[in-house]
Amino acid sequence: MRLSDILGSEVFAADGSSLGHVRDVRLLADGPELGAFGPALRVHGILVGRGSLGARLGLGRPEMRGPWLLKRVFGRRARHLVDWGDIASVQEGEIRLSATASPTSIGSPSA
Amino acid sequence: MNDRRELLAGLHLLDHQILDCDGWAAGKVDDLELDVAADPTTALPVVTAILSGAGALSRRLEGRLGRWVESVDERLASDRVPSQIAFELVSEIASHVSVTASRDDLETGRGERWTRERIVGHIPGAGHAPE
Amino acid sequence: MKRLVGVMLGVLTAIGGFMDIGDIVANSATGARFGMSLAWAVLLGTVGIVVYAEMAGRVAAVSGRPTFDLVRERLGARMAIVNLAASFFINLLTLTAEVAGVAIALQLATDVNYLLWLPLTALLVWLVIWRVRFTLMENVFGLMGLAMIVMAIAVWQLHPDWSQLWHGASHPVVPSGEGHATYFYYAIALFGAAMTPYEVFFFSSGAVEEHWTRSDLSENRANVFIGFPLGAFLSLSLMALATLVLFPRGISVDHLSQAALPVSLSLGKIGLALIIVGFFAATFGAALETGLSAGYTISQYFGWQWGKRNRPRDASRFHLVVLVSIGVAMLVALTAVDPVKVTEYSIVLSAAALPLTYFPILVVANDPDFMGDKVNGRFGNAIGSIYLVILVVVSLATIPLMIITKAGA
Amino acid sequence: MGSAWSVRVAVGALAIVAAGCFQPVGPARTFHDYELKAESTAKSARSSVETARLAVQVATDGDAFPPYVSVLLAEAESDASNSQGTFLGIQPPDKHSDRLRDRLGRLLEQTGNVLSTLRITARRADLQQLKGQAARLPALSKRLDRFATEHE
Repeated sequence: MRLSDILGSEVFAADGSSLGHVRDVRLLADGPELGAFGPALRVHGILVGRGSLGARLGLGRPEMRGPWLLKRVFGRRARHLVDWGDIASVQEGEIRLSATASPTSIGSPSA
Repeated sequence: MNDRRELLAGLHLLDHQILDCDGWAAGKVDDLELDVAADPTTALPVVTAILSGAGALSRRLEGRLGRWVESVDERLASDRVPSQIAFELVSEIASHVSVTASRDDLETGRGERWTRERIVGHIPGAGHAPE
Repeated sequence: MKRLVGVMLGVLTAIGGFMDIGDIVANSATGARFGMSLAWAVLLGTVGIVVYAEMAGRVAAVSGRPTFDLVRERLGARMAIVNLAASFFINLLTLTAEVAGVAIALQLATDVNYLLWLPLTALLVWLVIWRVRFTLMENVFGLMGLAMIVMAIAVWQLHPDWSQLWHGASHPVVPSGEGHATYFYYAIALFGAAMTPYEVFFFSSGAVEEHWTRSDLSENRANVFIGFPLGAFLSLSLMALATLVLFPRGISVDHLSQAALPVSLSLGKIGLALIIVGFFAATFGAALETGLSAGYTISQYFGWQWGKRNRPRDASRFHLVVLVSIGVAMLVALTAVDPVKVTEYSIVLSAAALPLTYFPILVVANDPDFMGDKVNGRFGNAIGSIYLVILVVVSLATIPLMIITKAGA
Repeated sequence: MGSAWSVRVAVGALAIVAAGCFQPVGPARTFHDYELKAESTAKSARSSVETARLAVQVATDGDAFPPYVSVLLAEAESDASNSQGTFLGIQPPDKHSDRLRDRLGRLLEQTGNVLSTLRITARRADLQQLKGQAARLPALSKRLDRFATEHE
């Protein structure tokens, strides 16, 4: 599987309702040792939301203090963090969550 | 080694510049290879390689343009498509992604090598820095 | 002298940006048609390019990342390739016009048809990129371009009614007999010429080629604050000359030769010689700028080794792109397309693509991951944001205006 | 946001632009249309005449090099002949327009003749003769200007 198979996919809850699209993928360096790199990066979760370019531009991060206008327009952050374990299937641009999934709400945009 | 324990793949890795052990530019992080079965204990996918070059890029461009680029790359390539850099070789993830190998030893270096050996290297003056 | 040499990157960038063949003719044509009533468009564009070139230069100095690298990283592969296609196409159009422009400057000095000069000029442009060190290139063409200051002297020698010139510039009205659409079409052409994207591609890449670091930030500011206003000053001088000499005679400017007429009238042979040298340097500088930018944009998008600070064989794909671009530009120019028309279209088309280039610069200049404590201040962000809005409006208005006015006819 | 979509928009825009600006002069359907085109032709012919006038002035005052003057005059001549060709190529819509065409046609003809004589003399760098031949320019310019004003 490639990262691009996940990014941009539409995410559906078990009841079929859409949560939005995958905006980014959360990695943690806690996997098996990989040569000079150290502990391998593992996929722990996906950030899901309806915002468009925002996540990609990094404008929603709190350390970005400006510009105000761009943060207003593009600063919308992804809404939910979904643990990888809550994903039931990944295929053809669609990700389905398991019935027990409980996406963490990330909160409203910070301006 | 990377500075942070936590990274966002899209923001901190994708489309970033790759530098080789001598500081030469060696392509962009066009995609990442994820191995779902590498870590059976937790079933979390492991990032095993950086994909770089036209073959990897084409999938992300989608549409007709993407398919065209992919088919051209497959025809031109003599080895594995798309070209990869194993994650073992990554030494640092900052604003650049640094690797420990030389660009000439990487699969991703074949385009640069080809252009140098077939075309640019034959033009007089190619071997001297401008004066 | 040392200080002067230190700002040559800015000077060359600005002269190549403000005074390329299309801009020379456009500025002169505007003066001949609208008097000084469009001076505001030049000033508006100048403030914009100063703000954004400073950001692009600062980002390049602090993080070592040139503009198109950021475009790719922040807009992503897909949006960036649209920008790349547009920028590269516009760049190639401009390069075509400039290669022809250098040849036309040579024609003015020799009366030998410019088509015969074309192969030689293309070869010269390529040789300079292939063999001449970046700083040397910058100093030679930047200093030669300064010969155009003769235009300001020519204005002064004509003993104009300064208050009338100033009034024309400070109280802009659309002259009778000209439509509003045409007036704003020319305003966009002047604004777009001041903010052509290849200026930031070239300037930021040049900063990396010259190994700028955090300690060169004052040099960055000096380059920006001296270079671009100088370009604007030359633009306005050219416009004033046309207002004083060509406007009252009902001359409409279509050729480089006509733009030089007021200087010849005012200062005689010495002035004429200097302005032809200046035209040569400016078009040559713009050819270098666009030729290199062709290589910079493509290489930075794909992450290839780029730049002329190393042996060409070590950046072979970059040099191949430059070589092929110059070759194609020469072949297109040989079909005798009117280089003035080509740049006019390329300026207006590039106005439509402006936001895609400047937006990522503004975003990254705010990112502490790249910039540390050198992120934009509030003031810079305020102006940057205002300009982004202007750029979006301009880019939306450009193509409709081009159609309504039949490209300013 | 897709690239295919954006590329399609860009290609469409370019096509419209190309169609909009590379069509040189449209047909004239009414006398008014025709008159507008006559006016702009007269203006551009006058611009060529004035350019030539200024070129001869700087040449005879010793303010310009012969190759430069020669380029100026050659361009003035070819501009004038282009606009003459374009104008004469437009179908006049009525009898009234025919008279306009005759009048401007004669003026353009004279302009073309004077400008080509000047170009030939300039190539030979004969300043005295250049000055004599240029003596017809001011009157020609005035007539073209009057024509343009009358048909504004």
